Amino acid sequence: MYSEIYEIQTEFFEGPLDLLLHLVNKKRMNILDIKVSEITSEYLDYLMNKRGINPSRESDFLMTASTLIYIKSRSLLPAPEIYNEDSLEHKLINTLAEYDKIQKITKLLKQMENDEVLLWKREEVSENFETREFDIKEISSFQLAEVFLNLIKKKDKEEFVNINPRNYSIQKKQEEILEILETKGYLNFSEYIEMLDSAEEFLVAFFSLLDMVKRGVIIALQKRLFDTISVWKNGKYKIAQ
Amino acid sequence: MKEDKEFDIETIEQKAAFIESVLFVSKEPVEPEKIMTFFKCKNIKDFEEILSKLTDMYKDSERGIILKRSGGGLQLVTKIGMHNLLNDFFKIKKTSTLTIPSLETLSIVSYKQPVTLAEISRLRGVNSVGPAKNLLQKKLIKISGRKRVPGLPALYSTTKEFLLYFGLNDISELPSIEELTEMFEEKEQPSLFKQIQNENG
Amino acid sequence: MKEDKEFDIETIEQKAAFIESVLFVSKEPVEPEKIMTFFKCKNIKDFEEILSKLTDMYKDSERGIILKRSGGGLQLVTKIGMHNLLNDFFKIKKTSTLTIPSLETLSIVSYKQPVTLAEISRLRGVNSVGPAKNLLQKKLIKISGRKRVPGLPALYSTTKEFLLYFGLNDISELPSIEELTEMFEEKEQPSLFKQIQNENG
Repeated sequence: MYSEIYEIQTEFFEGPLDLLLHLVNKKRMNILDIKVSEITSEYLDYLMNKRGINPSRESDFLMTASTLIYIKSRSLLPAPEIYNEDSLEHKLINTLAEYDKIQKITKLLKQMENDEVLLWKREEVSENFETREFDIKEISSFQLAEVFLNLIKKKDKEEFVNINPRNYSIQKKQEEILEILETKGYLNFSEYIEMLDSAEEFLVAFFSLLDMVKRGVIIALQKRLFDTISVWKNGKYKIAQ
Repeated sequence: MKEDKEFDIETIEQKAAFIESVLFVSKEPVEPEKIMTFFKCKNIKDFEEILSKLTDMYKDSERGIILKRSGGGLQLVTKIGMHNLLNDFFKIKKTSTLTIPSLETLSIVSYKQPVTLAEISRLRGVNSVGPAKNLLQKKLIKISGRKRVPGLPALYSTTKEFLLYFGLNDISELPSIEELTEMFEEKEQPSLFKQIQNENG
Repeated sequence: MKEDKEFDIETIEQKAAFIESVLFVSKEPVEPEKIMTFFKCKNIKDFEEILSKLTDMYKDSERGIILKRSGGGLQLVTKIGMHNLLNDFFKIKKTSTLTIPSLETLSIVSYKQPVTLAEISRLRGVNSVGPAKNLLQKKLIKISGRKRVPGLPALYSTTKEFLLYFGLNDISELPSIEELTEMFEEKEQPSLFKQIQNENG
């Protein structure tokens, strides 16, 4: 089963190393014996005809092409570059040898994956398994980060729209709060601040509240930390004016 | 390497085995008719024979599960009397759950710490008192100081328990926003390979 | 009416039954140590005896599940060979899900961990942000630290889910590069690879 998929990959090259390895294997050469100049023309041929080239990776293929051409041109010079550890050719061949190893590991993982797929786990099949709760053990730190990224993206969009700056006065805010208390008799402060437009408005509202509590206009209660602040009009308070 | 040898469902024993594996992987009870159809078995008596074979098998003292027939169908459940033992066993690691609001709040605290509740609520767009309370109780966040602005609001940070939960050695091991953005910004180009996979797969 | 009589876990059979019910109700593999602690069993040999009793029991032809060790724990899974039948029965297609780019990236992480994204991209010869993101979302890799070089890039390692996904108990169960070479030798062309290995030591 894996070989099928693997075949597909060797026909359609994900990247330049993929193609190079294919060319080396085709020639039945030992990676370490490759004369880069010998496979350069074939590589370029592939690139010209776009045979099996992943279009989104074209720039990667071109980069390697320029390296190949450079190596080949050096080899044609009367005094070719000495083949040493630092030479471009040596580096390329080493990378290719590494890549060959990775291909082997990949084959193994593919086999292991296919073996595991054959074993079904408990409750693997269900028609309706949508849930809004996560088990905390099942959340990775990466998911946590994703949640945060989505939040700030959403917020960025919102704040883009919200561009009319306003000035808030404590006077006006107090009148607004009193009006709500007049009609409803009670104010849930947490719910109230949710409707506010900005942090600035929130601050003004909060100061207004503090000021009115201090002057005895209203009574504010908070049962415990984080609970909402419940606000009532103080019946005993007589408007001075 | 494992051989992918096909399992046969010819004998009564094999049919019983197949039913066990079906009930094992299924979250909901399975209708007996569905299994009968699959076996191309038209005779209820034959089918009942398989079921009674299963039922007998589960009676063995070393079995921990039994076959249950209810309105909805056939189902495997743990043996009667196991309930308290299982409760005790799983109490050792009782996993708590995080709701989406809590998760959002936690993500803000972990990236913006130290941060005030007002800032959390602003970023989430809704009042976040509830989730913050939940996280404090679970010891995933703590009050780490007070912001030097009027009202001296509490500043929240993540805890050691937070690191433990997410298997981090240090808060810096969280992916950075740059790294995340890079990962999510990159347009998924229509890889040739992927298309071929889909077509063949 | 049946009484909800408490189940005892004295005999080997009862202990086997209890383990079956524990594994039946838990979706993740259960660490053997946890069960031993619960049994107050200090002798591994005694415990192994119970496990082999269970293993034998699952060999019976009328059983559809087996006991498996995976991710360092015990787990019940369906018998090998049931796969196609279950696919047919549930009319679903359970297949492998990782693409070749993801598998390549995972190979690099599993053998070179901890490793940076830049190194992965270099080794694959193509930008590997996409596959890395996919693997992070699937929780098959995680950020395990930061490399102490300018920019403090994230270092990636495999996770417990990785072990579970590939049915490993421990990362050390992965064959060495030498063993791998032998595994694929027969099918491959005249050992390109062995010579490289010898020369590179």
